[in-house]
Amino acid sequence: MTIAIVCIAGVGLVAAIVLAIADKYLSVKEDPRIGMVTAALPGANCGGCGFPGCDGYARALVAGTAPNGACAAGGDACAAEIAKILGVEAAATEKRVALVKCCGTRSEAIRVGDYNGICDCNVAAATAGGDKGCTYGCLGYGACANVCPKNAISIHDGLAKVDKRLCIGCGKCVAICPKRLIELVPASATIHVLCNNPDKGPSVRKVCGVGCMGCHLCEKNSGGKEAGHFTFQGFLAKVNYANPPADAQIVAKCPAKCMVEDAHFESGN
Amino acid sequence: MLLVGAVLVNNFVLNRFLGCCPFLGVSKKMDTALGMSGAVVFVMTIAAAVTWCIDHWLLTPNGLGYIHTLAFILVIASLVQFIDIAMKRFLPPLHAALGIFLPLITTNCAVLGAAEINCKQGTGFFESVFFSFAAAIGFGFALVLFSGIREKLAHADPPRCFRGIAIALVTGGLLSLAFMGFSGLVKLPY
Amino acid sequence: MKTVKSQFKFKGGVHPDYNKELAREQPIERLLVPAELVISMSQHLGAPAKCLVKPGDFVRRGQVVGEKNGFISVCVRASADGKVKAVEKRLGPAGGKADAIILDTTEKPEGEAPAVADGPVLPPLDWKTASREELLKRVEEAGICGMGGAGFPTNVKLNPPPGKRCEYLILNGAECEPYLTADYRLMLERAPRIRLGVEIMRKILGGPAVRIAIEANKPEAIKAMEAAFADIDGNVEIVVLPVLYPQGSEKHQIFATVGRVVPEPPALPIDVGCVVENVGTVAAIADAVELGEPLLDRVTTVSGGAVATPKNILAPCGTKYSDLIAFCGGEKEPVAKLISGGTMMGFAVSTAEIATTKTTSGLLLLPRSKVSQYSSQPCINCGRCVRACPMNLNAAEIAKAVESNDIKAAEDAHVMTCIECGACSFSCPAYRPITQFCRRAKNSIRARIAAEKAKAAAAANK
Amino acid sequence: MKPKETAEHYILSSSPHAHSNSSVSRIMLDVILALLPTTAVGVWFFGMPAVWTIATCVSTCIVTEALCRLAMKRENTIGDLSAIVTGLLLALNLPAGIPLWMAVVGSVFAIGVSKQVFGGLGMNPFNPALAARAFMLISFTGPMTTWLKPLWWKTPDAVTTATPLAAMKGMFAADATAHATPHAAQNALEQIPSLCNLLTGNMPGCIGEVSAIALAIGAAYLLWRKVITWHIPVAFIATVAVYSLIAGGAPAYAQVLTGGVMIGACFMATDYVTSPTTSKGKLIFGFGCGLLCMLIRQFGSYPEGCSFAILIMNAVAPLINRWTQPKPFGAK
Repeated sequence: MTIAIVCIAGVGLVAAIVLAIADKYLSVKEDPRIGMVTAALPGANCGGCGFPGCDGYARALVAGTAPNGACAAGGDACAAEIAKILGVEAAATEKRVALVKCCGTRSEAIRVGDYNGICDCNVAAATAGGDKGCTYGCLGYGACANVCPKNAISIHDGLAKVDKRLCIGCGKCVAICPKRLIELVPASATIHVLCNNPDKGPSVRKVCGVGCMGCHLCEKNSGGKEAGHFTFQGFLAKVNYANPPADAQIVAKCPAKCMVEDAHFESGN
Repeated sequence: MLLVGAVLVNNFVLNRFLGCCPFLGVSKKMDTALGMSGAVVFVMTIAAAVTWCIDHWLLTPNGLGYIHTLAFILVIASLVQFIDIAMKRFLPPLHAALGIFLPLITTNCAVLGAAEINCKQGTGFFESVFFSFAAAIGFGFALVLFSGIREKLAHADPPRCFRGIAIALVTGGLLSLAFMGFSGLVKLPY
Repeated sequence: MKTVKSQFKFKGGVHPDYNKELAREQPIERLLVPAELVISMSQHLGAPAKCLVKPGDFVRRGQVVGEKNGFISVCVRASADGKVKAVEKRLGPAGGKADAIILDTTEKPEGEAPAVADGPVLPPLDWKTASREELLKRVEEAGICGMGGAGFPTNVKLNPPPGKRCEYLILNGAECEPYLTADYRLMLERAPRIRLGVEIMRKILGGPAVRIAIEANKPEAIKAMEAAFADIDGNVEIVVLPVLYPQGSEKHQIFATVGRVVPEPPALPIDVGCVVENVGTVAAIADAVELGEPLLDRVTTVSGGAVATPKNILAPCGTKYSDLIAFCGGEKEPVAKLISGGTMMGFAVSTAEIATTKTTSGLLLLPRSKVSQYSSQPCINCGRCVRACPMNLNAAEIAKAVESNDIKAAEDAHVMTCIECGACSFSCPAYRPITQFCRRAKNSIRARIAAEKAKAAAAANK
Repeated sequence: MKPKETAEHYILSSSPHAHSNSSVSRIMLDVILALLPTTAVGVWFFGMPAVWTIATCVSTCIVTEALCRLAMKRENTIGDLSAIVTGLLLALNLPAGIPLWMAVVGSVFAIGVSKQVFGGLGMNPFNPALAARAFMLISFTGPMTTWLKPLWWKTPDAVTTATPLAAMKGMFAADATAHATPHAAQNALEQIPSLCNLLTGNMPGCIGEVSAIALAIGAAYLLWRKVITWHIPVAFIATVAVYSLIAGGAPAYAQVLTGGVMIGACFMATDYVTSPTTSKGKLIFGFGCGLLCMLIRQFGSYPEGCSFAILIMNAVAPLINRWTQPKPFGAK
C-alpha cells in the first residue's frame, strides 16, 4: 500500500516537475491580454463572430483587426469587459435594430409572375426582377432570415418581419437584401414608414394597396416641413430618425396606410 | 498482419467502441478529422512507449499491477500537456495543425485503452508501440471515413428529431455493421 | 479557303430539342417603327450609358442619346425619330433596372422633313484606305457590342491590350440555342456583309487567321458562307462543329476550332490569341463602316409553340415585346412562359412591356406543355450533371453546398468557372435548379469580393 | 385595397427553360424493368416461397416508406418508385425460404433505419437494401444461410443445401495444402456447379443472385438506357476475376458467377446515392468492392463478402468523391 502511494505520488511529482520546467523554459510568450480576452468571452466557440472559435476572435481583438461587440452570445456585458481589458471604450451607441420597410403583404401587393426556383431573394430578384409587381418591395423569400445569426427574422404573409427583442443590429440582413429595403433604426423609435417605393402615387397604386404616394400628409400633420420629422426621396416619405415624430395620431391619418406605430413583430415567446 | 488486424478487424471505434467521444465530436469536418487523427497517432504511439516503461519497470516489479489505470491516467495526462508545450515551442507549424486537438486527447479512452490492452497482453516494447500505432491508424481511418460521411450528411435533411448527434450515431452504427464484414479476416492473439 | 471538320471535342454537353424548324424557313422581315420605343441605357455589358436627353426633347434617328460611360461601355443611339416622353427606370430582361428613354415615334422633330428610314447617319468609310484607328473609332461610335447575348463592347475586344496579339479571329455561327434562327438567316441572306465585316476586322486585328464556326445541322448556312468566302485570300477556314450544346460558348468554340483552352477566369480568349465574334456583330461592323449605319436594329427570332407565325424580324432596338408578338399574329395558345433569348440561357420575363436591346437574339412564347417546372427534390447523386457539364465541374456538389448555405465549399468546387450554360439543370432527373444554385453562389461570391474591395479601399483612405 | 392583378401570370424561373425529360421515377422504373428477368428466373427456380418473399419485401418497403413520410409530415415519395427498388433488391438478396416475418423486419430496417432516418432518397450514406441484408445476416445468421434448393439441383433428396461459396472458401485453404490432400481439393471442385448451371442460375443461393445471364440482360438494359455507366461493374468484376487468378482456389469464372458479385456489381454497387459521381471515382470504387469482397471470401468468417464489401465502400465513397473531383475545363 505504501509503495503504491509512494509510486503514484512519485510519478505525479516527476510529471509535475517536468511540466513546471517545461512551462518555464519552453512556453512561448504571448500577449497576456489574449488569455484575458478569451476568458472574458463566453467560450462557446460558436463561430458566430466569424472567427474560428473564441480564441481566434480574442486574437483578432487584441491584434485590433476585429470590432468589439461581434460576439452575440456574450452580449453587451461581454463587450464592456473586453473593452476594459483592451483599454478602449465600448462604443456607447444606442441600440439599433433592423426594420423591413415594406408592408405589401400578399393580400395588398400584386404578384406579376409565378416564381419557380430557389427560395432566396437574391436569385429571385435576378429572375425578371422578382415576381412582385412593386420592384422595390420585399420579395419574402427570406434571404435576410437566412443570414440572421439570432433567428430574429421570420417570414409572414410574404413579408420579412424583425423581432425587435432578438435583433442585435449586426446589419447582415441590410447587406444581403437585394432590394435594399432593410434599415437599422433606433430601437426606441416607434413610428415608421413601411414603404420603399419612390415612384409617383399612381404607379405605386397600380402594384400595391399600401404603398407611400408621397402626399406629405404625415409631414403636415406633424408640424410641417420646419419640424423636420420627415424627409422625402422622390415620392417616398422617410422618417428622420435623428428627430423622430412623437405624435402617434399621424399614423391613423396616413391615407396610404403604410405608416405604423411600432412595426416590430413580437413573437411572444 | 497486426496492422491490418488493428486497423480493420479490431477497429478501436467500430469494434471495441473506444474513443467514441472524439469520434462523434470532431468528425463534422474532414480537415479537423485529419488533424485529430494525426494527433491521436502521435500521442498514442508515444503514450504506449511511456506507459510500457512505467508498467514494466515501475509497477510490475513492485507488484502494483492493480493501480496501473490510475498511474496511466496521470502519466498520459501530463504527457499530453508536455507534448503540447514542447510542440508549441519547437514545432509551431505542427502545433498549429494539431494543437487544439491535443487537450482533447488527454481524456481520450482510446489512448488509455491501448495502454491497458498492451499491459494486459504483456507484449514486448516494440510490439506494444507498434500495436498502439496501428490502433491509432485504425482510429484515424474510422474517424476520416466517418467525417466523409458526415460531410455528406451535412447536406441531408433528416427529420428534426434525428438532426445532429442522433443521426451521427445511427450512421456510426451502420458503419460498425459494415465493419462486421471484416470479422475473422485476421486472427489476432487477443 | 477550305471547309474542315472540327477535330476537337470538348467533354460534356447535352442535346436539347432544337426546334429550329419553326422559324428556319422564315426570311428576315422588317418591322416598321412602332409607336413607342423603350431605349434602355444598359443594352451592353459594363457600365450603363449616361442619358443625354430629357423629357420633351425631340431626337433624330441615329442621334446619340446615351453617352459611353467608362472603358467597358458603349454609346446608345436613338433607333428612330421621335419625342422623348419620359426618362425612367425600366426593368430589363435580366431583371435589373436601368434608365430608359420612352420615345414617342408618332411625334416627329419639328420643321424638318421626315427622316429617311435607312439614310446614312455617319459618313461612310472606305475600309481599304481608312486607318486601323479610324475603323476602331467607327466601331465604337456605332455603339456596337457583342450581339450573341453577352453584349461585350466590340471595340474593346478588337483592341487587344499591349503585348497580346490576336492570332485567330473566330466567327461564331454555331447558334446552339434551341429555337433561335436569327444568325442562321443572317448567314443565308447577308453572307457578303459578313465577309466584308471579316475583312474589316482582319484589318483592325492585324491580319489574324479566320475560322468560321458553324454547327453541322446548318448545311445551307455552310454553303452560303462557302460561296461568300470562296475567293478570299489568306488563312480562312470554315470549321464544321458537331451538333452539341453549348457549342456556341466562347471557350468551347475556341477549343473546338483551334484546340486551345482558355484558362480559368480572369483569363480571356485574347490570352490564348483568340477573338470570338458573333456573325451578327460582324455584319453590324460592315454596316457601320461601309454604310455609316450604326447599330440601331437587329434580327430577333420570335418563336415557340404559342406564337401564331414564328418569324425572324429586323426590328429597331427598343421595340417592346408586345409589338413583336403582334407582328407575328399574336398568340396561338395561352403563353405560360415568355423568354427573352433562347431556352437554355434566356431570361424569363414577367411582362411583354419589356423592350428589345442590342443583344436580344430571340423572344420565345412557350405554351404550358413545353414548360418544365423545377422542384425541390433531393439530389440522387446520379452524376448526370457532372457528365453534362462542359466546364467539367461537379455541379451536384456545388448545388448541394449552396443549398445548405455553404458558399465557401461551392467556391472551392470552382463555381466561378461556371458559364451558366444550363446543361446541368437540363439533365437533372430530379428537376433541381442547379444552374440557379451556381448563379446564387457566384452572386454572393461577387458581392463578397466587392465588399472586401470596398473595405480595403476605405481602409486605404484612412 | 389590393390593385387588380392579371389573371394569368407567366412562369418566372432561372434558365435553362428546357429539360431532358429524364426523371427519378423513370430511372427507378428502368431499374425495376432490368431486375425483372432476374426476378422471373428466381421465381422459376425457387417457386412460391420466392414469390412470397418478394411480395412481402416490396409491400413492406412501400408501407414503411409511406408511414415514415407521414410521421415526418413530409410529401409522400412512393411515386418515385425507389421504395419498390429497395424492396425488390432486398428480396433478391434473401434466400427464398426465409421466414416472412424476418423479411418484414429487414424491409422495415432498410427503409426506416437506413433511408428515411436520413431524410429519404438521396441522403442515405449506405445502400438500404444492403444495410438491411447485413443487419439480417448478423441477426438471423441461421435462416439467412439456409438455402432452398432450386429445381433440378443435383442433390434431390435434401430440401436445403449449402451454396457453392462455402465450398469455394475451402478451396483457398485446400489450394495451399493441395499436395497434402489432393483428394479434398478434388472434392471441393466437384461442389461447384457446372458453368452452364452457373450461368443459368441452377444452384442454391439468394433468389436474385443465382442467374448470371438474367443479371447480365438487366445490366445491358441499364447500360443501354444510360442509367448506369460501365465503370463500377467492370472494375468490380475484373478485380474479382484477377484476384482469384492470382490467389488460386476456385476458378475465376466460378468466383464471378456465384454469390452476390454479379447482382452486387450491376445493381447494388451502382446505386447512385452511395457511389462516387466521377468516372475515376467509380473505377476506384469498383476496384475496392472487388478487392474487399475477395478478401472476405478468402479470409473472413463469412462465406460471402460482397454485401459487406459494398457497404464498406459506401462508407469510403465520400472520401473517393472528395479526392477525385473533376478538374475544370481550363484549370491548371
